[in-house]
Amino acid sequence: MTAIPNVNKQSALGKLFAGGAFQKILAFASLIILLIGFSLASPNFMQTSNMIAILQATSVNGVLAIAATLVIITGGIDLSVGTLMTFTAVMTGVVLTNLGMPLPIGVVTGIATGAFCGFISGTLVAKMKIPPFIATLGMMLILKGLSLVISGTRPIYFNDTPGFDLISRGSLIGEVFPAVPIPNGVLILFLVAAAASYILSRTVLGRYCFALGSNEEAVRLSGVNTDNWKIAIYTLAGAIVGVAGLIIASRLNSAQPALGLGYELEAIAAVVIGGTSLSGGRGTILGTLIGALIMAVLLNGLRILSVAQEWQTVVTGAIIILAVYADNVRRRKGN
Amino acid sequence: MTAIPNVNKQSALGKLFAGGAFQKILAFASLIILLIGFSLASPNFMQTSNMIAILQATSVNGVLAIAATLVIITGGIDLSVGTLMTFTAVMTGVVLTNLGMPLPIGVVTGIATGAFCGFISGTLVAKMKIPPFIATLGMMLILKGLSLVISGTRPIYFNDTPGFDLISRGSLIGEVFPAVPIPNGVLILFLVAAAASYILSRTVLGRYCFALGSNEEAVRLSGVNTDNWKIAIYTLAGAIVGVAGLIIASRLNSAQPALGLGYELEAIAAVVIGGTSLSGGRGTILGTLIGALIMAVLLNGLRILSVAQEWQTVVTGAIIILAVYADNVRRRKGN
Amino acid sequence: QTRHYIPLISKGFSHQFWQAVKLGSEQAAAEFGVDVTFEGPDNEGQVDRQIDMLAAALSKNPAAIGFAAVDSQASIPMLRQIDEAGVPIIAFDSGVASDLPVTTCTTDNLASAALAADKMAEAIGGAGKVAIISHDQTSVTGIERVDGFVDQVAAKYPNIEIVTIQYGGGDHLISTEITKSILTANPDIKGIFGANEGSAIGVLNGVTESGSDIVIIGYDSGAAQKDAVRSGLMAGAITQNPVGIGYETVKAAVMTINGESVPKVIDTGFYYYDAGNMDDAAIAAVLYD
Amino acid sequence: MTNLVEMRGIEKRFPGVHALKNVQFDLRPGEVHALMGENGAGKSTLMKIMSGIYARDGGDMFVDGKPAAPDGPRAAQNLGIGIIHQELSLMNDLTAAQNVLIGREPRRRFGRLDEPALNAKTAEIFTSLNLAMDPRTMVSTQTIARQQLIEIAKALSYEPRVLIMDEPTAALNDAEIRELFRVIEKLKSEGVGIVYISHRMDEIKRIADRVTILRDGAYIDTLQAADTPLSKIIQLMVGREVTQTAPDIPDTSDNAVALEVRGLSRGKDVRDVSFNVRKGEILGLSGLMGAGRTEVARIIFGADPHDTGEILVSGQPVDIRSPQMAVQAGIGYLSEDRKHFGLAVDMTVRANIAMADLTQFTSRTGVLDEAAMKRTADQYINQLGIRTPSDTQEVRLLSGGNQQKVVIAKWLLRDCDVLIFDEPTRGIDVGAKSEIYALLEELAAQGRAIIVISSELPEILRLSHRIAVMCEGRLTGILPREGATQEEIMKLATQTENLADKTKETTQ
Ligand SMILES: Nc1ncnc2c1ncn2[C@@H]1O[C@H](COP(=O)(O)OP(=O)(O)OP(=O)(O)O)[C@@H](O)[C@H]1O
Ligand SMILES: Nc1ncnc2c1ncn2[C@@H]1O[C@H](COP(=O)(O)OP(=O)(O)OP(=O)(O)O)[C@@H](O)[C@H]1O
Ligand SMILES: [Mg+2]
Ligand SMILES: [Mg+2]
Repeated sequence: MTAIPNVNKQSALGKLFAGGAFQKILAFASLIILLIGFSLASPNFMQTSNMIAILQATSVNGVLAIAATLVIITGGIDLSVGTLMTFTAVMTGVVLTNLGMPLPIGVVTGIATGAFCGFISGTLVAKMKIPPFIATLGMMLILKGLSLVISGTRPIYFNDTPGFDLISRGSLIGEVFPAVPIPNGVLILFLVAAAASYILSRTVLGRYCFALGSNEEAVRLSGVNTDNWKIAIYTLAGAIVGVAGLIIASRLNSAQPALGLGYELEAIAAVVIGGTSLSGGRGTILGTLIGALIMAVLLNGLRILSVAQEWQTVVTGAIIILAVYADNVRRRKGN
Repeated sequence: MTAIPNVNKQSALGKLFAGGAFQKILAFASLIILLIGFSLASPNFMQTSNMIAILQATSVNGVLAIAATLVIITGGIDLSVGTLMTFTAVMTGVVLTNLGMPLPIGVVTGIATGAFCGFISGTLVAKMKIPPFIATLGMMLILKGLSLVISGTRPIYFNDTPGFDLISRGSLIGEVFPAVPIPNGVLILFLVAAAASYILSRTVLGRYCFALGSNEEAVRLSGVNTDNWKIAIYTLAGAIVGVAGLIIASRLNSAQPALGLGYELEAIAAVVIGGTSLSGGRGTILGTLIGALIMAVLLNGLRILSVAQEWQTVVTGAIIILAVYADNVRRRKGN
Repeated sequence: QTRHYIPLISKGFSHQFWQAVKLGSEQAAAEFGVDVTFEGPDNEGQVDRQIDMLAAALSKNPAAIGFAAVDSQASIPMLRQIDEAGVPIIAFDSGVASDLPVTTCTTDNLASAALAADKMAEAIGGAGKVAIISHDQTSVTGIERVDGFVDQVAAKYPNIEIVTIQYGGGDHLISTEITKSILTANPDIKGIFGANEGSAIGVLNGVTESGSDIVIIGYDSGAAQKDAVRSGLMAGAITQNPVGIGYETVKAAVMTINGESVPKVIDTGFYYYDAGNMDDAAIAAVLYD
Repeated sequence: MTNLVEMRGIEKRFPGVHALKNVQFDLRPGEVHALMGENGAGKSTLMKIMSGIYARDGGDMFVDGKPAAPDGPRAAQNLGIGIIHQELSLMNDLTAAQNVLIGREPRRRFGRLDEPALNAKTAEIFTSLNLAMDPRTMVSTQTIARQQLIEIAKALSYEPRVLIMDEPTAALNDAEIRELFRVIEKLKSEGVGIVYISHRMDEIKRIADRVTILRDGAYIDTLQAADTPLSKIIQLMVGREVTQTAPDIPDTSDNAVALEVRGLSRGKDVRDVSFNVRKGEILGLSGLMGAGRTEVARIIFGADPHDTGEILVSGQPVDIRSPQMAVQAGIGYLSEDRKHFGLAVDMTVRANIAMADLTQFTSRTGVLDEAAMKRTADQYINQLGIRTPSDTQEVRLLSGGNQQKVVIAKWLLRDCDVLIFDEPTRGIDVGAKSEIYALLEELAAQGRAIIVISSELPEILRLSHRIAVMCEGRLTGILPREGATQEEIMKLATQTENLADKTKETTQ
């Protein structure tokens, strides 16, 4: 056997979101079932405006989940995404509102802050050998406190920065195709997803992401500087969280320093529902996107049906378990 | 190397809390440093009444952390301990206050509810192969919702059950030794710890706890019914959470249905600070106790020093990371 | 002689409302020459955390303790312990089901929410569908603001239908998404009441993003809400006087320490403000950023 | 001629173990230098020091006559030193090619990967190894043997001047070993120095130029392989004489059937397999890599489900759906992959030995009897000669061979009527090997039915009363012991249904 059989050729889309096309379709089925179910239950559900509302509701959690996906594929976990998001928003607010800098500098600050904090988490994990759960739990608390300290425990408003709210609320797509006024926040989500997918499947960084999650010791024994790559991955994840910080700040036209706690579990849930393994080595961005959509559709649908809040929580918990269980069953059947 | 050196002989106490006596002492050092530091910083810190307040503040988180330790040693994780605690408290409230049953039945109900929910989590993990993170995340949401549903979103008070508040507030020890009025809640914590330690180091259940965390497949291929043992461990952990539910309900003389979220991370932090490995197979109850004490001392000390609340959060996060790092360093030196 | 130390244990910390209370307490502290600290649990459910905070506060030999109870009963044993230590307790924001506190500096949440209902009815013409978004369903403020609004509608406005009550945890973003869902589910809705700052801003955001123009009644102040009221996006909002609550609490504590008597209840009042009256001196004084 | 590598006075200590005591070693260009010693003698440790994974506690190392102290795998690679580790170290979620070239991926600009170049380069290496494998196959789908081949390809891809092979053939069959030796010859002719560690004594004669022997962490001697009889090497290794007598095989053809399988099938891996084992009989199960032997064993043991077929124990059909049920039916199975499926490596020797039958040490209240467990563990440590400082040593700190002995002890304790040994002597030294053979024979003599799966034909021929041979999931024949030869076995092992089918399958 010297000729390589061409069994693994992938479609362009398949290539973009490479790595286990099968399992993505599984989570996709859950999503479709939910969509059909809610459409039947309420005539108000299947409207363009509501679909856009769902997409918009996905944007923040989706971007956070993408960041979490990168870290989870390396076999780590990131509990700090929620409060880091808030921290980057606060830093953007300080630069734009308190210091009165122009918009682009604010954007760069937000993303750079995220990257810097990701760098610190990565260093704690890689160099100081703190388990990711603890390193990011610590960072979660530190950042939560620092957001309050830096903002003086008050929201920072972006009223002096005209156009800031357009980052998430405007619609570049809507300007071209008025029929689908998809807000920029959603556009950013898809751009981040495409970029992260590309990085995962096509670059060295992505390769080491999977390799580290698969068998870190083996990578190290191959002479690779695993520490540096790991730090790079956490840094990238941090930068992506910075993007989420911009989206939420723009949507609320303010940096709310008390926000963010609890977002990390939601992001991780989206990642796992999307088929990424918490033990590392396997995962896709497309799956994560679908996972985030499942969560958003679920909440939106339950709210539209005016299900009592306490039952919403119960149902959400049950669906998270069911979605992962269905995934398991179908994967076992598939093999 | 033919003579077998007797390096592993353990003291009686060491035996009780078997499994890495060394690392426990490490976390212990952090605790001592904190105690000394705060004593020097504030004369108000080292008072009997404050020490008892710290112990009392440890009781709930300590019991939860013990439950989490069992699950974590099997290589799992339990995110539902906080809301399960609340759920057991609510169930106790329903039985005692709404149904007017006598106290012992309420106590049994609380613990049985915990065991039952643990049984369900265990079944999800063992039989349905849901990753523990997701199974218990789902349970966390379900139980949070159910607590609100069952209680009608209002606290249930135990005013009609005289003596209920003595479960945690009375002091059996104080009656015998009036100089050390250690509250019963703290006594219960130590009893639960002793029992859990004994189970871990001396019984089959404990042995399989470590074995599952070390290499589950190897245990299965040894002809052991790993599923059932795993379910048993989750059930035991649930029962222990039920005890925490009783302590907190007694302490508040009420079941507060909205409580509980966030307690799981604190419990897990205590476990890890105490030297238990999140990848399973290693851990001690004594370590967990010390971990929980470190967290309680830290918070109490910072409050006594009147550190601003936002900075308290920052310092707590930093100390969690530092404690685990110090542990790492000393363990590496030890080897 | 050392300065008196008065710790304030509140129900929350990072919300603007509590920050305003903190501000008021600090103003009074500066005025009366005492030291204050201000802390509270992360969210308004953590009764046990409050008790731990009280215990730590007691260890610091305070001259008096200010306390906003998450639960009106659960902390009574701890308060009794404080009382036995001879430390006077000043309750603020919400009361304690006991006569241990020397006084209670509070506002009537039920009545304030009833006023919000009146204003809502006025704005939508006394008929139509409305919804409530509150911060949480277990805290005293959450419960009373919803109950006050619902009871008032039931009592006085038979033609108004409350289609749904949902809870966003005071989280601006979650409240935004909830608002949009409500608008989708009830295209003919006339108004939404947001029962605290986060909820109100969420409603405002959701309505703006949906391009709807329904009536919004808010609660609390804060820069964004003030702007929205001024610009007319929000019909108006209820505000309590949190700065006043903080101030009165510390003042009452100082008076008690000095052996002066204080009334059993100090009502700091609540106000409805809209674009028309918000620059009045009396109103502007109780609004905060 | 200067030595490629020279090591002098090497010292290494682990907690409780003095692993290397004043050890010397040298390697010349173009030679194969075999490093021999019993399990735990320190071979792997010495090589890990040479390849920069462990730091030495004392002694000197020279590469090309210059002092060297590689402080990591990368530094060793820069010195031209490559190593194939005893334990597989692959990334299971990556493809073969991604594993082979990890750390040296062909890149385009901006860190983008050149996947076609990666696959082409790997395919080239595979071709030079005569290995039929798509570079894009996932490592996790491959058997241990094929994973080992990937590991070898990876080491070769560095084009090292010094290549350390730590038991590279432990998982390979004869054809693959021949292929590997061909590659070794080629490397030799290119001037590469090769350190070769193996417990298969016959290989030493076939390829080694010199032999260095370690015993208990101490240097014993270096000899010319050609001039030294194997018995001498073995004697130096174990410090005493080892007699290798061919046993007489009792006639078991009239004994009752202990285990019978009829028409066992599972997908393409196992197709219509039927055989039986009698009490007191050792049935050898032979075949090439991937023939399905492990799969048959796992099905019988209930570790994997099957599509059709029947399993009978002592003539009674049993429904085995989990290992627990198999053990209850009196069937035990020792996996070929002890690290993953045999041991809880973070736990102690004692705990591992007791694992399979904890009930034996449990009171009615569920309390464990540590003293009894210690007695039992110590008994097996003595009986099997497990080299460990004590029964409370963690298993991960034992050498590979000693770990295998712990697994065997575990199943001896369980006292099953039918025992399936999957590659029981993989990675076990000669001394221990003959002990294990004796053990198997004793177990059979006690009336137990034994199935031994082995890729070493001499082992199969020595042990088995009958030899079953598999090929591509089918049982192609059962040979009686008398007159069975390696050639006959190989003939059955390559009896494929048709050739086209075969090439299709192996490329997957
Ligand atoms: N990391 C470690 N920590 C403690 N002891 C170790 C460690 N690695 C090896 N040892 C011990 O050092 C000794 C030498 O082990 P080594 O793995 O070098 O043996 P080996 O000759 O390769 O044996 P085998 O043929 O079984 O592979 C053994 O007693 C082993 O238990
Ligand atoms: N984890 C796996 N995933 C997919 N296929 C597998 C896996 N393990 C084995 N196979 C396939 O199953 C078939 C039987 O393999 P098995 O391991 O039973 O063979 P074997 O005769 O024991 O060979 P070996 O000597 O390699 O152990 C082979 O075609 C092999 O490629
Ligand atoms: Mg070795
Ligand atoms: Mg096999």
